[in-house]
Amino acid sequence: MSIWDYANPTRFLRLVQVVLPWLTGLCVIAFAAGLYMSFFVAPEDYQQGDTVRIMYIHVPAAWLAMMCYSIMALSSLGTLVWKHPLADVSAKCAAPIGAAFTFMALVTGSLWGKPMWGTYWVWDARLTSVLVLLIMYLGLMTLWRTMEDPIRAGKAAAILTLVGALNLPIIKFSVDWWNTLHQPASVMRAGGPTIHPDILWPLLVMAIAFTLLFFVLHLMAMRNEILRRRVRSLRLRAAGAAQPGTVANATQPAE
Amino acid sequence: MFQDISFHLESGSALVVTGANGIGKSSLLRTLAGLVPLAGGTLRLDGGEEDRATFEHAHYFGHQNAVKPSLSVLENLEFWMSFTNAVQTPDYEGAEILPRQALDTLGIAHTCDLPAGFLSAGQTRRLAMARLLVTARPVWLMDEPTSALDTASEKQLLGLMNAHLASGGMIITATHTDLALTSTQTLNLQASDAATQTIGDAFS
Amino acid sequence: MFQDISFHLESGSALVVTGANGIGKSSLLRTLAGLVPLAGGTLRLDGGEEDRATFEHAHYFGHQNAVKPSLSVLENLEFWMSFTNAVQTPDYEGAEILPRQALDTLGIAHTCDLPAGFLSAGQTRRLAMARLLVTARPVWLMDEPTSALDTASEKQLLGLMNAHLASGGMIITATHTDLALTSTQTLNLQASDAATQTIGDAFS
Amino acid sequence: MSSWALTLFKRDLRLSVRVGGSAMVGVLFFLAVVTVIPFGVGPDLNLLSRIGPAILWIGALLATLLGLDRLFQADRDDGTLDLMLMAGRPLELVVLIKCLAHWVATGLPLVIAAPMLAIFLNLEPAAMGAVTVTLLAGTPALTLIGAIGASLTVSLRRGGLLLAVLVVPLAIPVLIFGVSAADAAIHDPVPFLTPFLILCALSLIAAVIGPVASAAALRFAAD
Amino acid sequence: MSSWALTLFKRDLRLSVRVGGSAMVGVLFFLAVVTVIPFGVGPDLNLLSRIGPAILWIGALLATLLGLDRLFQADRDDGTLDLMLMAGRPLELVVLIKCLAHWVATGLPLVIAAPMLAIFLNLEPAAMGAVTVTLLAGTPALTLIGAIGASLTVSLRRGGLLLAVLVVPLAIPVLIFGVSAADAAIHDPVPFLTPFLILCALSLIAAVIGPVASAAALRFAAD
Ligand code: HEM
Ligand SMILES: Nc1ncnc2c1ncn2[C@@H]1O[C@H](COP(=O)(O)OP(=O)(O)OP(=O)(O)O)[C@@H](O)[C@H]1O
Ligand SMILES: Nc1ncnc2c1ncn2[C@@H]1O[C@H](COP(=O)(O)OP(=O)(O)OP(=O)(O)O)[C@@H](O)[C@H]1O
Ligand SMILES: [Mg+2]
Ligand SMILES: [Mg+2]
Repeated sequence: MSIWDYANPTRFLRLVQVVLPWLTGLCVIAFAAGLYMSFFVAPEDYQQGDTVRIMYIHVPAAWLAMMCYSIMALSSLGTLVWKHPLADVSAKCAAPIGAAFTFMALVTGSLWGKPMWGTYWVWDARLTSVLVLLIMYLGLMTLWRTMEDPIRAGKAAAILTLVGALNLPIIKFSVDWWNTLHQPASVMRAGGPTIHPDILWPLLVMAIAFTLLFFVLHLMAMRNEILRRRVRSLRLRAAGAAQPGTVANATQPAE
Repeated sequence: MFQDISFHLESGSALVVTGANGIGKSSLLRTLAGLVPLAGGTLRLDGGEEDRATFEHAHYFGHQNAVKPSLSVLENLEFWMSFTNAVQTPDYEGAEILPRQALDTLGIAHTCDLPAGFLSAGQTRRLAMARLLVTARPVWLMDEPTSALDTASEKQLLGLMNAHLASGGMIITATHTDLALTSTQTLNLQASDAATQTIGDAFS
Repeated sequence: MFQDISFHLESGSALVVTGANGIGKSSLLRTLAGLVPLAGGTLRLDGGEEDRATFEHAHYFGHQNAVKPSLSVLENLEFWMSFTNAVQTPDYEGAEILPRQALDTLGIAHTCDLPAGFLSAGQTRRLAMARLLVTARPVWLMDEPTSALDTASEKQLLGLMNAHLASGGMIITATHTDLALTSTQTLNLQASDAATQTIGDAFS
Repeated sequence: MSSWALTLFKRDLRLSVRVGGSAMVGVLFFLAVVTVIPFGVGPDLNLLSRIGPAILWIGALLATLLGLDRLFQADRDDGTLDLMLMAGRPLELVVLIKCLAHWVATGLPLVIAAPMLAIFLNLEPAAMGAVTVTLLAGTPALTLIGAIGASLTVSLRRGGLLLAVLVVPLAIPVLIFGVSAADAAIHDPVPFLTPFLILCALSLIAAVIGPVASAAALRFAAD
Repeated sequence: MSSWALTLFKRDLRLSVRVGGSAMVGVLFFLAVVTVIPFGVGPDLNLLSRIGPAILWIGALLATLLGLDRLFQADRDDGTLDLMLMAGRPLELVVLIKCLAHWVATGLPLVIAAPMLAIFLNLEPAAMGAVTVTLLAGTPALTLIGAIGASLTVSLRRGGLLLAVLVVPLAIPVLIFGVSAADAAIHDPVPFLTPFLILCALSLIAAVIGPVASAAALRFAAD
């Protein structure tokens, strides 16, 4: 069975109905395990104390923020190149979730930054890139909101998403340049590639839990969006349908 | 812009303004509606409310529908009902009807709760028309009222216009086609009146 | 949006599309003009240039005039003449005429150097019409071509349309009124064709 | 007046919140401006926190003025403005209510977003509060003054930039007193209340001049 | 291609010169932004000359992006866009030529005005030259990137702010390298040429991506 078989929204909805409960269950289990591990199993940092546990939320959220954009870029290709009818639904539904994860990464990062750097925010290259990513998410969401026709909005947003995807490396590169030019204020050296397994495992489990959370939310949002579009087309049809009836009415003299 | 135009209209009758393209029909109607200042001459409505301008006794039904696509059909109509001041004159006994009733009369009651953007051109035009029914004003100024309407809707519109005349209202309408109105007077604008003076401002 | 529409048009003849408001006449024309993607079905022009899309053989004369008010009448016309690619087919022997000549034919030669914003609605419409005369394309797609025109201009327009047919061109036009064209076929859109399928997309 | 005024207010609010409305866009533009400035000025937190109140005020000024172009133009484009002129309601009041609705839909979100954006500029809590309060007092003045520009440009198709150009000179006093009040709250020596009260007075003056002037301009725009 | 392309270019240039002098409006907005910032930041000349290049660049960025909203919308409103799609000319090229004409009419005046505005900000002659040269190299990129936003919002009645919001993130690299090149010319240690060449490269990239993306968006907008 290929993905094309799910081009039919009805079949897709049936699939969602089957898959969603299992996915939700897995997600809950993963979160239970991940939270337990990160709060009780993982050791405190000898410098940072308990605040290090923010990492188990912060890092997966940051990863997911980036993954969401990749999924949107892929879906946009689906809209423009393969003309898959669900692709723009997928892209539209991923945007708010991506924005939420980005926002979560920003908030947890800032909360972490206060004890670490003494300030909630520095214009560090990585943080700034995340902020720009947030603006891009919000811009896309606004574009979708301001266009009445979902198909047309989907195409416009797909173009913008792809142009954004092409641009993201350039933005990252230029922000790095900008920051090194001004001597980095960065302190974010805590992680590095040599992470102790005691930290790594909870992190990985949390990352899996976040990914599952994304898929659960995404599928639910897609289902809602499909239903919303059906309602819309039913209403559009309702507007047009009674036209013949009206003509019949009109033959009576209007008082 | 105009020279030597004068007419007198009884309540209960309609004035049909005709003339070639660009002769100034729309401009005449907009002047009567108070949207273009009167360069000279007088405009008087006998028996109108004293403290109100002439144009506040009139509904203007122009080329534009004044319909917001993102509001529902009913919301659109209710806004105009509450925002437009109703005006009564002794001769005019037209009744105001409720928004839903007006939509029903015009055959778009089923679209009540839909966003107005879902309507077709003809339906939108009818929604604009409903505005005239929910607030009573004795004078209707209508610029090519039948444009964009198909034959059936046109007939219905004429029915409503005749009903307005029957209840003592007045209609002034510009048109290119023949309208089957009950009691009409015709004002045919000619080139000598307008076109040659199109730019008759202080510099000529 | 449509179901089961099929027609075949010989060069030298016109297709008149009729139907109620909102049935889809304009949409049909825009589809033929390549402005709305074809959801299904085929569109073929025999004897057209191979490497050009069907819609590049057509002129579209819609509700909008594509006239810039701040450019002069001649500048407007000359731009479209140079920008639009002329296309020839074997059956069609319509000649291109010069901008001034076209304006003359349409009776607005005296406005040549005026900004197009000074023209009245009817005159602007004629300027838009002139565009079809200065670049030869065999197919004319016309959406309510006579709207906003007075009787005299309407006759003149029909003359031009008939001349286009006589030289082997095709016309597809949507209209609410009767047009006196020489050889016509009529396509009457019915509610069952369109209105009920207005949004027959993948989500229904 | 109550009934029609309330209907008008609710309608305008609805229009800006519904699909196709513009409530979100202003805040996003504000965010974009505040983000872009450090890219030019550099990431030096001391410098940023020094000019922070100014950045926030300038961002709010631009977001408000540039968001005003549709205030009357949407109504003119679809013929609503003609009918409003004929409706027999005092036009000054209509303008005032439309401004109020517009401010609630787009100005208030700016005020609410200001403290969050202040974090990026490393403002102290006191400064944050001061900027927010001054914006709350000052943005209505910006909307009301901007309404004059909006009605002047209503018949020109290119509102946006022209409107800002016309109105910026009028809005400079508001900016000056807004920023000084915010600065005063941060650096003790200068009293906060004096500039703040002047700012409030400016808002009140704008609430009179704005509607009167823009009602006059709208009447002319109709013909 | 030559003939029709030249006609199009001349037509667009004429239109922007005739219609309300859109070139002037852009420059005036630039002037307004540059004069407003000192009112906010305070009259400290050292500070101003330090952030001067940044102010000029941010002003030019905003003036360019906000002036782009009518690039395609005017043509769409009166049906010209439909006919352009049917004319049988490569749309990418049409977009590129329109952008070029728009830049000549509105971007070039900004570049020419920059040295004059630099005087207000107390910039040295060297800095003045550097800012002007970087603007000359960078504003075409802003116009071309902005064209994407303009074509995405072509069917919306309220282009202005939304366009800016959509495009600002994409324009950040241009801003960064523009300002760094200008700064580099002022403070010796950093080389000027590296960021300047990157800036030119960005303009070239934008000359490809911009027209392709916005032609695609315009095709979709037609239906
Ligand atoms: C608002 C502030 C912050 C933002 C937006 C942010 C953003 C990010 C992002 C995007 C990543 C993923 C990077 C990657 O995988 O390549 C990340 C990872 C990480 N962040 Fe933050 N961060 C913030 C604050 C902080 C703070 C205060 C700390 C603690 C000192 C911190 C520690 C880490 C660590 C340890 C990682 C994982 C290590 C790695 O993948 O390189 N972050 N952050
Ligand atoms: N805003 C304006 N500024 C200058 N002249 C105008 C303006 N509006 C209309 N005109 C001119 O006034 C004249 C009358 O125009 P008007 O629209 O009233 O004609 P009309 O009789 O309604 O024509 P139509 O049958 O085409 O609707 C025209 O010659 C037109 O050029
Ligand atoms: N952009 C659009 N999005 C969704 N529906 C549309 C759009 N444009 C038109 N429609 C719908 O398509 C249908 C056909 O519209 P169309 O304009 O083709 O009708 P028409 O036959 O030309 O009517 P008229 O006689 O009023 O010109 C209408 O029901 C309309 O609501
Ligand atoms: Mg008229
Ligand atoms: Mg039609």
